[in-house]
Amino acid sequence: MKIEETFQVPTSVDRVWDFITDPNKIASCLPAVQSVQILDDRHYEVVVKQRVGFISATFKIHTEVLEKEAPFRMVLSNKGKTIAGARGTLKSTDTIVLKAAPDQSTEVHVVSEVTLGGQLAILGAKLIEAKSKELFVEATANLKEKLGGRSAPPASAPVQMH
Amino acid sequence: MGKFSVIGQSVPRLESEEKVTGQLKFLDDLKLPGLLYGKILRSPHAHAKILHIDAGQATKLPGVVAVLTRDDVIGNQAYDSHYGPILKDQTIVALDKVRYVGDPVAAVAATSPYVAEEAMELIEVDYDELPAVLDSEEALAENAPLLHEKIQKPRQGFADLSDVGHVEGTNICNHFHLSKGDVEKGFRESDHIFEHVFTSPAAQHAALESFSAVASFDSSGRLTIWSTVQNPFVIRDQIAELFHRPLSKVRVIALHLGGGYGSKLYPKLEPLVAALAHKAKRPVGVTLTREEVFLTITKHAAKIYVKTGVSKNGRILARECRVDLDTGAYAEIGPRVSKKSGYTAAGPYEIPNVLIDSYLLYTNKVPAGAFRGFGVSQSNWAHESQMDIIARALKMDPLELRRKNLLDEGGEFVTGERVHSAAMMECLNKAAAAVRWGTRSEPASKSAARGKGLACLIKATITPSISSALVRLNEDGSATVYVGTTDMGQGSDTVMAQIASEELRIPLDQIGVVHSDTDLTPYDLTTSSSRSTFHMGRAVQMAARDVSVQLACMAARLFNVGPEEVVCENQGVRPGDNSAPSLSYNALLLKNFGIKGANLIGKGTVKTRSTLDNGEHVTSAFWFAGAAAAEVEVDRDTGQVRVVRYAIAADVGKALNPLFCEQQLRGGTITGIGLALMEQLVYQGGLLINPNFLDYNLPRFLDVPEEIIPILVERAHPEGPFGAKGLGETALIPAAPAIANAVEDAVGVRITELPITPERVLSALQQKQEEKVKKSTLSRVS
Amino acid sequence: MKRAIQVTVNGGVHELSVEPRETLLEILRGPVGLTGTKLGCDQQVCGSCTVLMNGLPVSSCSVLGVDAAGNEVLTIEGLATDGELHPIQKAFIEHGAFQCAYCTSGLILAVKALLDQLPAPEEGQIRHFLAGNICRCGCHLEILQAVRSLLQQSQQRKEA
Amino acid sequence: MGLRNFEYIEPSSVHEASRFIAGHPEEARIYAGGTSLLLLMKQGIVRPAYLVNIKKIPGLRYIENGNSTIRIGSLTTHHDLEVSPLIKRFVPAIAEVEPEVANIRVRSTGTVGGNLGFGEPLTDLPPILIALDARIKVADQNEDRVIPLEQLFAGYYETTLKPNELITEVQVDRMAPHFGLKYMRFSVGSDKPAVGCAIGVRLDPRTGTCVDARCVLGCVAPTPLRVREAEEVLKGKPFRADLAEQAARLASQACSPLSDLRGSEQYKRTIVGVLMRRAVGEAFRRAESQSAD
Repeated sequence: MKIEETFQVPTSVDRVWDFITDPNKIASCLPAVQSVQILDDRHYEVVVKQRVGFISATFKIHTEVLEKEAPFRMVLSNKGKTIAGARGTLKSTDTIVLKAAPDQSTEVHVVSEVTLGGQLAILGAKLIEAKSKELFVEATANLKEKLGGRSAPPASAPVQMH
Repeated sequence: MGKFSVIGQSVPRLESEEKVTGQLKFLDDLKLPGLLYGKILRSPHAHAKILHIDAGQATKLPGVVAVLTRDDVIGNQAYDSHYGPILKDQTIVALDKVRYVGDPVAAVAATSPYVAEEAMELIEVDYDELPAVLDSEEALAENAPLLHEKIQKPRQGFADLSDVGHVEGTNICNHFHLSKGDVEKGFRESDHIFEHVFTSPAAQHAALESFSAVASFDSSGRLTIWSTVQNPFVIRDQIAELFHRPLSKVRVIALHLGGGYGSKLYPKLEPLVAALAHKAKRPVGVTLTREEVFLTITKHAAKIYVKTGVSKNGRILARECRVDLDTGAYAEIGPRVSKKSGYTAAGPYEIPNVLIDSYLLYTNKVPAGAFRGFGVSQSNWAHESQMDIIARALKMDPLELRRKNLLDEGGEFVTGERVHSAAMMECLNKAAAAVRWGTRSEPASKSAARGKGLACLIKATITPSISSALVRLNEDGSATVYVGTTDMGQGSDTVMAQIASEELRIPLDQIGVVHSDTDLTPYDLTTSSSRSTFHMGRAVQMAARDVSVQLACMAARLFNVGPEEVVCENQGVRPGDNSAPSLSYNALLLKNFGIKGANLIGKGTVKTRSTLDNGEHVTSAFWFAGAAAAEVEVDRDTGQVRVVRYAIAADVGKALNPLFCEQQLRGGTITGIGLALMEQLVYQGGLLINPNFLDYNLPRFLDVPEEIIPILVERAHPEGPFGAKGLGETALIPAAPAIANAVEDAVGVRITELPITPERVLSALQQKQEEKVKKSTLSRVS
Repeated sequence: MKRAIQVTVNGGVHELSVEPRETLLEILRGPVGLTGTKLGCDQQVCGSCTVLMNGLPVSSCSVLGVDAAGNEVLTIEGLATDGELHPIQKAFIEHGAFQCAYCTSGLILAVKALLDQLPAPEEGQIRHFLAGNICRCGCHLEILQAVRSLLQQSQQRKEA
Repeated sequence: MGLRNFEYIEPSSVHEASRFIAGHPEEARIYAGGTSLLLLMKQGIVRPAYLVNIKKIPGLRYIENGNSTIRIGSLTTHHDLEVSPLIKRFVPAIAEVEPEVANIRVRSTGTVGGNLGFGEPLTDLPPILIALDARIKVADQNEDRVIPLEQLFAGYYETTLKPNELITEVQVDRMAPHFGLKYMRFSVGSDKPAVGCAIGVRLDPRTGTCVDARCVLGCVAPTPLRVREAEEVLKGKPFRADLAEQAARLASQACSPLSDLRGSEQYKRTIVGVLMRRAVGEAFRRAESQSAD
């Protein structure tokens, strides 16, 4: 499943870059983060608890920074496995592209390619995908807010179902 | 009718009472003393290198007796790592890499299934993911990731498959090519050319009984395996090779099976369970969960291209077919499926120019293998759908078009050989008549429409092959039949008993049957390809006659007549001229041997050949011939298709047990309807997302037509027992095209992708409506 | 932690000690020793594991043993009396209502529930009632025939 | 797949059950029939540390006839509803659908409370009950409250119940004279519906005008979905095919089905329209024939 969104923040590209390359800061945008552990500047481990109704899953996600072209482009690879709750795996590649916009603002383009595996995907791949989309929208909204963007409710992201 | 006593009678299955009282034992109902429970850890990735496996924690869990990983398999002196019936591309557990989501990576044997499951979760595996091949197109793409490098073949392969093989450096597991005449010339001479692509998805056999296997080594190293298997002799052969043992040191036993449909052929769990038992030094059993069954074997997904050249009066002059079959991660029996699919890809028609290419392709998905119909249902879906497209274009009755081209008695098959004992025309005519072809009935509601469709089929049986049987006349005059044919519900035990009963003039209830024990029953290649009645039935008949001859010789001495003058009847003998009173078999044996306890053993062997003495090639020892006619009702608003009535005619040679024949036809039809309308395995990336009965829909009572009319055409086959031949796969094969043809007849849309879901029908209807609107707007404009 | 339960199976009382996670099916096939009830889909979809609990059909694969405590369970083994087959069993044989018979135990009990619950069902009602029992060999029409013959028998009994 | 171990709790009163789940909001799950829960537990989707079997609580399995209300205890099974003479007489819409809900075995063990409390999206009863304006009684350790059923559902597998609350009763009014309800479901080869649509209409017996309407969809949104704009279209007018068509269009637009194995989002929207159109006509016919009584 591919999810993407583009939005503007009234912050300079360099500041946005500093924010998104700080694991603690970027992780703080993810809903329901339980812990962030920095292994080195390219690898970190995030524990996230997610739920659909009473079904919950706690993922331990290994994130690797695959590409870093300061201050414009970063590609992250995430691989996770549940450590509590529903059994499943999660894999995603996130690409964040920054573009300088007028008035010291920045256009942020985020693309996430998410694949779920295991029982979670079998239970209701589409249901979970819908949920992932919600989370993505929430995460980008948080990012926007923390970078001083308009905190208006996020426009619904285009979702491509495969 | 009067000629036979039990042949031609619909006698119930010998084991009927055990079946309705729950007493019949399936494999998982039995427990060996000291049995350990095995569970399998499977790959979560479609394609990945295994970097590291740590089973330390699992081994320490109380109750765990053995954990099997590649570390046990690599370099093990007791057994090899690789096996496979045609290509040795499978390993006991994954070695260097995994090739599909579900590929076995490790196995645990423990004192309880719960412990084994817990232990599995403690095994740590690190993977490095590789790019995966997800369908046949990707498999053929340039620079596609390769699933397998170099593949070895078993020491002695199958006689019919000496020519198959992996094309090294590609994902082509097998390529089958067949040609006759000159297709290009044929197309040039044609008035119309039709080209279409049809697809058929992967599907599940869904036998209700899961796969089970139990392995036990005795102190001398003899290995006994109980398994849910249709062809125990193939398993014995594979295991003996794998474990470096002579055949005499491996015993494979199959009980009654809870359905097979092709799924329970060839090694599945046996190599892994045997290796686990070897390590645990105790008997180990594994029964798969339903989800694991889905991850074990499937029906081949197919993409079929058909190009047909036709004269304006409806003669097919040339046909070119290309069948791409997705065989998943391992070859299994795929190469034979691609061959069978290829042979009949042009259909049951006499066509002067034919070119067939069938490609079998490796992908990172669940392996595909035999499925009732063996690749023929996929190619039949294509050519029988196209027949109706052609008829419609030529404004011909589809029945007429088929009649005009049909391969009937003495007709020339694609291979150049003459087809005999296959009453194609009679089947077609009878099936059409049964649904009152040419008439239209009223739908139940205004939004619905009804239509009818036909489809014909031809299929080959595995040739050459061997079946042997023993019949033992017991000292009391009863008899026991020993056959390697596995009864999986089709009723083979009963039919074999009927044959012996008829030949020996012994009441049916005094015939016992021992089946599928490689130590007790003589060799049989396989219970598949609808071959058992023809091959094993004939072998039993020969074995029974062997006993009759022995009895006649014995009696002749006593009666002082020639053996040919001895009459066997009522479980006894008498001289033909009634010069002496009749003697029961029991009394005859006593008299002859002078001591209680003597019995007679008769043997019979049937071996079919692929080349006759005159050099003529034989593709099939007998041909399945059949035709189906479906009547459907389509809801124009929802696209939902309901099969209202269905007729299926099959040439059975001679119906030894008409009830069983009819059950095969009705049952095959119902599975065929499932595959036509609702069944498909759905993948998301490499992950199968409907590996269970909640999400994989099977035909239910609500989906079964009001009426299924089985039509038994009896054109005696000269080599079959009493003229009989096989029919088990006949009904399933033509179901999908017959239904699709009926859908077009009802609402005028052509579906080329299976299954024919309501959504596909509705979107075709909507598209047709849009085109109509466009046309009428255009005509108004002009 | 194991719990002591008492279940009546085919009229016989069983005192058992079970783990809460053990299903009725596991208990029947294990400690009770009756293997006529089969595991099929493990999801209450296929009906192979059907037994009657207090007269009603349930999926024994999805009933916890602890929850079955105190109840009366009828399995396929309890249907024939004194060696005489139950009329449903006879009808299944007579009409060829099975091939492999892996589904048969469950189907026979489903048919028993059907006959107990619906005195004069229409064809559609019968099909709906049995829709949750899968027969992969495809003996549906033979089973329907067996059901119709049983209904006829009971009709005749009523008239007599 | 065998179940993971859990601790089994058998409370003997609603009070006790409520107190227990309040104390273990994350680790305890209510077992009230268990038809859906055990399935998720087997798949490893839900792994509760405590399974609280409320089925042994006395006094929660009943179908009672109040003045104008039928009161259904939350442990009442689908089968109880199917065979209840009271239901057949006063709420025939429920009796009509029950023989097609899931399968016979699920109907024997599955309870109304379990069905509603689970928040499972693919199920038949909720849209029908909402079309009947059903209420539920929920209880915690201390007190009861009654809420419209419509307010129970919050999302996929999600309800508005507080961690210490249980459903104890469903209340449905007797179907009024001149009220007609039709529920239609669409499914292919499955026990589970892919789309459900319940239409209820109450007519003025003299004019045949629709006085009140309920249009409720099932399976095509995170919760059962009441399409009020479609109801407005029907209200105040007698049956007209074009109104049914218009209501159907509104319903197709209002829902938010997921593309899944049962059909694409677009297809489900189409089916919503088809079912709605057919069900509206039938609901009016029923309401009219009710008038004749």
